[in-house]
Amino acid sequence: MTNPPRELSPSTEGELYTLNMGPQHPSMHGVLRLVLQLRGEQIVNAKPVIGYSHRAHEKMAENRSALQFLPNSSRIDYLSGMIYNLGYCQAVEKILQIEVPDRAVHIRIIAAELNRISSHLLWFGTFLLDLGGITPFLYSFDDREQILDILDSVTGSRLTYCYGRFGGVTRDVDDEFLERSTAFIKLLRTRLLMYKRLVTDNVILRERCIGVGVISKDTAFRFDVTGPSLRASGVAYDVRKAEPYGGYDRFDFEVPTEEDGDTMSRFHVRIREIEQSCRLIEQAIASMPEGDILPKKMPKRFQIPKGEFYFACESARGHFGIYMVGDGSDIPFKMKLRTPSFSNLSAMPETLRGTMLADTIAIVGGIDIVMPEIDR
Amino acid sequence: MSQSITDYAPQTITELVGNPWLAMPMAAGIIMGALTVNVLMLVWAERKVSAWIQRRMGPTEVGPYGLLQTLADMLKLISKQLITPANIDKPLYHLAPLMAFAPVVGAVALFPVSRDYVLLDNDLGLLFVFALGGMAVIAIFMAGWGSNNKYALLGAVRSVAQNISYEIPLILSALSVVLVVNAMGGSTASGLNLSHIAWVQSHEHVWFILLQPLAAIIYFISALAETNRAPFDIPEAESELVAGFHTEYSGMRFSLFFFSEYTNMLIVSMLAVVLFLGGWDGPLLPGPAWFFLKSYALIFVMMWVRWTFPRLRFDQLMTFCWTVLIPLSILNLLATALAISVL
Amino acid sequence: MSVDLPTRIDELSTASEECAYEKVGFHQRHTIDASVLIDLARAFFEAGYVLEMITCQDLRAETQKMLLVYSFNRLESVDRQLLHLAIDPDTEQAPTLSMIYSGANWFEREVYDMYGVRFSDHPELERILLPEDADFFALRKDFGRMDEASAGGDEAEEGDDD
Amino acid sequence: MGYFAKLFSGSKSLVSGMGVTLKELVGTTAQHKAVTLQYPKEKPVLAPAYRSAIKLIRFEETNSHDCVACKACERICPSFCIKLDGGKVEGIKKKRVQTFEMDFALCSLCGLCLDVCPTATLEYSKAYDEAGYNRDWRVDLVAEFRDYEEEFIRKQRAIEEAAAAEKALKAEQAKAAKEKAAKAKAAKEAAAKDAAPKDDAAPKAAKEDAAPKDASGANDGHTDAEDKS
Amino acid sequence: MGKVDRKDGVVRLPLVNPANTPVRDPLGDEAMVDPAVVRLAVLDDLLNLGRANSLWPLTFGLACCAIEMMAAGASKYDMDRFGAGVFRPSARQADVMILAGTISKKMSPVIRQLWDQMPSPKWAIAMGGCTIDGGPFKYPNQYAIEEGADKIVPVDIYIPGCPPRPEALIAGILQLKEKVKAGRRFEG
Repeated sequence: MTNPPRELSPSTEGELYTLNMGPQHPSMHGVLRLVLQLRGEQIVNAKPVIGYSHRAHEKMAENRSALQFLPNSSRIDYLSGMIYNLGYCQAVEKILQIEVPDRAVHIRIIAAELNRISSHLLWFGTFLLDLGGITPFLYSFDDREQILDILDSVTGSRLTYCYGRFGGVTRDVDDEFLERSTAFIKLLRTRLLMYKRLVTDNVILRERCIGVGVISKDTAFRFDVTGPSLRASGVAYDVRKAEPYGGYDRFDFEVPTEEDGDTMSRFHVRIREIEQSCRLIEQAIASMPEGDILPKKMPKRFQIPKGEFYFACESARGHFGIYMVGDGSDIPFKMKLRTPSFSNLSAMPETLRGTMLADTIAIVGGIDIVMPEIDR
Repeated sequence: MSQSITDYAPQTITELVGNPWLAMPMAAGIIMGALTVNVLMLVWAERKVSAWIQRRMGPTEVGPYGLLQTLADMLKLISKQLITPANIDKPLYHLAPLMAFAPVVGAVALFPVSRDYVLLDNDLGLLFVFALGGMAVIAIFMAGWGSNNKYALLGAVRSVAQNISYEIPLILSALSVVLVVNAMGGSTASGLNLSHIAWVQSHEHVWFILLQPLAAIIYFISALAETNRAPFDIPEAESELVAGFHTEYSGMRFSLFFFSEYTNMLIVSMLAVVLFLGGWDGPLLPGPAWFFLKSYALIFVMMWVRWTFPRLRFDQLMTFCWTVLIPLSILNLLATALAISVL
Repeated sequence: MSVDLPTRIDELSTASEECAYEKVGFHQRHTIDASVLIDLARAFFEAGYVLEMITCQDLRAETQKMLLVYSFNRLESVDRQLLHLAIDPDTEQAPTLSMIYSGANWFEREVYDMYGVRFSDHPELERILLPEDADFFALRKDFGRMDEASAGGDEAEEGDDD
Repeated sequence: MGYFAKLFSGSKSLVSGMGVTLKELVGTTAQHKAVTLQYPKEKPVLAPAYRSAIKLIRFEETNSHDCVACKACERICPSFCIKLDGGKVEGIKKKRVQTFEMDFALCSLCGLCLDVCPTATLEYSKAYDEAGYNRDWRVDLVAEFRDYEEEFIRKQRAIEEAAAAEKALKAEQAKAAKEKAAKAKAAKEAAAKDAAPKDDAAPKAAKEDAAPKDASGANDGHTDAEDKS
Repeated sequence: MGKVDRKDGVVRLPLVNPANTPVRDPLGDEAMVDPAVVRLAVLDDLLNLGRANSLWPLTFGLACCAIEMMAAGASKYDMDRFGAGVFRPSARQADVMILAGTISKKMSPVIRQLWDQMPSPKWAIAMGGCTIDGGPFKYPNQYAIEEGADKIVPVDIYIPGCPPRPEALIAGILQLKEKVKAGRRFEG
């Protein structure tokens, strides 16, 4: 059952009016504000207004040592805090040329991929919530709770992990952690089948998603949309493949892509990515080496050498880049955080034009934004 | 069909009490009391059903099994500050909750809960119920227009379009039943009399859902839309329109909308029971028990549907009505008429 | 465009240097003038590069200039190219790229918001992260330094327990 | 695809969706599979790694913490949530913390203070459901140890004396060993005066033996924690 | 999930300023003479009981803590057990504002406006360090955030943590319940 993408051309009759959505609106994912110009229920112009959760991460980075920035890193995007936290560690390791022990590499991949799954599950839930389906939201939260439990048992936090340290991780994992992860993956696969029956096959959901909010390859290219939103447009770009970091090149995984670039494609890409993350975790567990979790030789102070550095990693939402400029002291001279949602959201005014009001919710929900990540 | 049916007339409250001036307030009292309890229970049930579907417990701490939860909610809503926003259309804004509230209370009186008793026996009962149901949309529109809020207005506009559209298949499917009733029940009583519709089914031992399955399904879907229940809860679409037409209402005024929503659910379910499920008809248990059992079972299905599906988009909702429900119900009506005239 | 990207870069840039990708995370760094920015960006666009980010460094303490940093990358196979563009301190202005790369729109707004660098011909150069009425540029080095903080904590405030 | 086929497949998907939710409903009601943790009645099991506000560890040897007020945690803390003060205490060599104030409302639970603590006397507490009417969440970490301070000083003095005695003994032994080695060396040198220079290996090995000993001896001086634990 | 420690030993932090005791019931302290006042007080108590058991939060998240707030509303923690699970998207129908997350300077006027839109009696819960006094984002001379929600709205309950666990939010709501039952007189 495939629908042709729906063509909605804005009619020219009738008065325009302005509708302000947010910053407090149930489906603005926190504090996004959309100023919409509407004709009837059709959107003529959409202007996202951001900055309502601007917390000055970049200014803080210039005011504290690189090590002290660690807790900030997981709060940039709290839904995939582990990926950001480890990504930041990896960036500093790259700059300081610190070798990470094998065991830590594997632990990091397991933790990051578990976190990616939890992020996608939360997206799944809130997306359905935006479309009015409340029950799938709670089911996905159940599953997510299990990931949080697993990660909690080794990191000690549920959401804003500060698990990574320059060179490794803070705490070694035990066999119970690995067993629980394996068991969870097994459970998740059955749950995904359930989600398929409850949600993916659902005719209402398909009608709401197919052909809605098409981001073409060209648009994605001009706005540098990355992550699942880009892969849904048919570009197999994943930083884990393009610029392998943190040991991802040792494992076998695919980059799922879809061709249509609509909300349904983004939906499918994320569901398929969950499966790939499961595969990665399984491989990392199967080949888990023994050894240290922190390197034997570590610099006493983490001084960022003079010069500029760029490090990219793949967060649950796309290409997360850290651009750091050092001046020889342990406080970075400058740190720019290139966050994926920022670019993804900037493509919204173009994507939303001509859609219905209800589609706005589906599209904005479908690209998966996290406001503090955009506002930093 | 069978022509041996004698005249059937249940006792109304006026006949029971004898004095119409006494009967009126009594009926009002009975209805208000029953409806209040009903709404309290339904809200509790809704929260429990949703909780169970979501593998939660729902309210458990206030009273046994959380039964007093909605009572606490009501107490709170009563004592809440009533905010009157600036720049509203005052008469409309203040009248709207009452307008939503009054018709649903009126409509309840017409339903025959058992073979022998009905509060109000009216030969045009079915029409009256639909007419009162149609007034709900006016209330919603008044609320949306009077609130001076764009979300409320959008909700109201959606609601008008939706309710007017879905009234067509709703009435058409009911009409098929009326045709059958008139064909089966003889000409002595009107096919629009609710007691009579139910009585014919119990008398003939055939529920009309068996004769009119398509009409029953169309009725149920349209009824969901008429009561603004998910997946047709477009007028209050929480994730789109904040709270839709009642965005600007607080405290008691908001609870009146709440009250009318849940009473509306009861009304459409009771109507479905009368039209398709044989009214009070059933073995062993007394009539009223069967009647309410069936009604609440239908309400449970409505809740079950609500907690399963995502919401339709507004234009899809209209497309669905005009391309699926209305053609099917017209076809069904024609087929019914044809069958009756042939037999 | 018939001319391939490397020659185009050679033509336009003032200085280019190869960088060790394994160490610094990008392949080449070019220093350019404001006048060639648009041409170069167009060359990148036509060669299939995306604009990853635009940011700025406040180097006024050392060189009296703001330094804009553009990062281009190719999605098919990684090839990260950094552009450095020092801005004339008198005008603090640079040309916009938003008509080539639509994503530059927000990046430039952010740079304006944080550093006060203006972009000529930008369609909507206004505050993006900070409040509209902010009277400062947050990431400038002379603003909001921790060591300048006035002494005196604001602890021990009473919560409202009425 | 035909109108009716679409209608049919659509309805089928709706029915299967309702099947899923019905199954869950029955699971919750009939099979008691609700996932809810009845929080105030049931308490969650916290993982050993669980992080909450930091606290001072009570060591068995001294029945007290081992904070030497070095302020490394105060310096590293990114959130400025630690304020501590301390100094010399009569009777023992070690410095001792007097006040250790930690503001839970500022803390981001990053754990950097645990990493830098030279005496490893910090750990996470397991408080997980703090809430209150007051905005002041400064926690006095030393509070629970105040009553034991005298006991600590007594015990610590004993430990230090024992350590000093041991050190003295060790030093003596080392001295003796050194003298012995020197004597042996002298003897060897004397013996090897005629023989060719082939005795390089032995002193080198001796030196290597001595080096780690020296390092651990230096450690003894300011961190007792490692020896004790 | 599932494994539950049933012992009741709750660890409390040793506070520097241990004033975190529940407010006393003002009605219980004073001797009431006027029977009319007593009757009114009984009604008041009843209403307070209703309010305490029906704390509908505003659907409103600011940052990280909002996710934990959602988790507290989801199946595992289920705030609905206490009647506090009805998240109302419209401020007009909400009773309690859970300030979950960092309050930026840009957001603070919006929060004040939302607070003013809520009908009395209303309460506010500051969830997480950021809303208590700026949390990890507070540093000398910072420009971005509001250091504490109580600079904007009157806060009733403070829940520390970064982010607090859902249990802590439920504990906060239970404490707020006690406060409401005790009959805080509302202003406005």
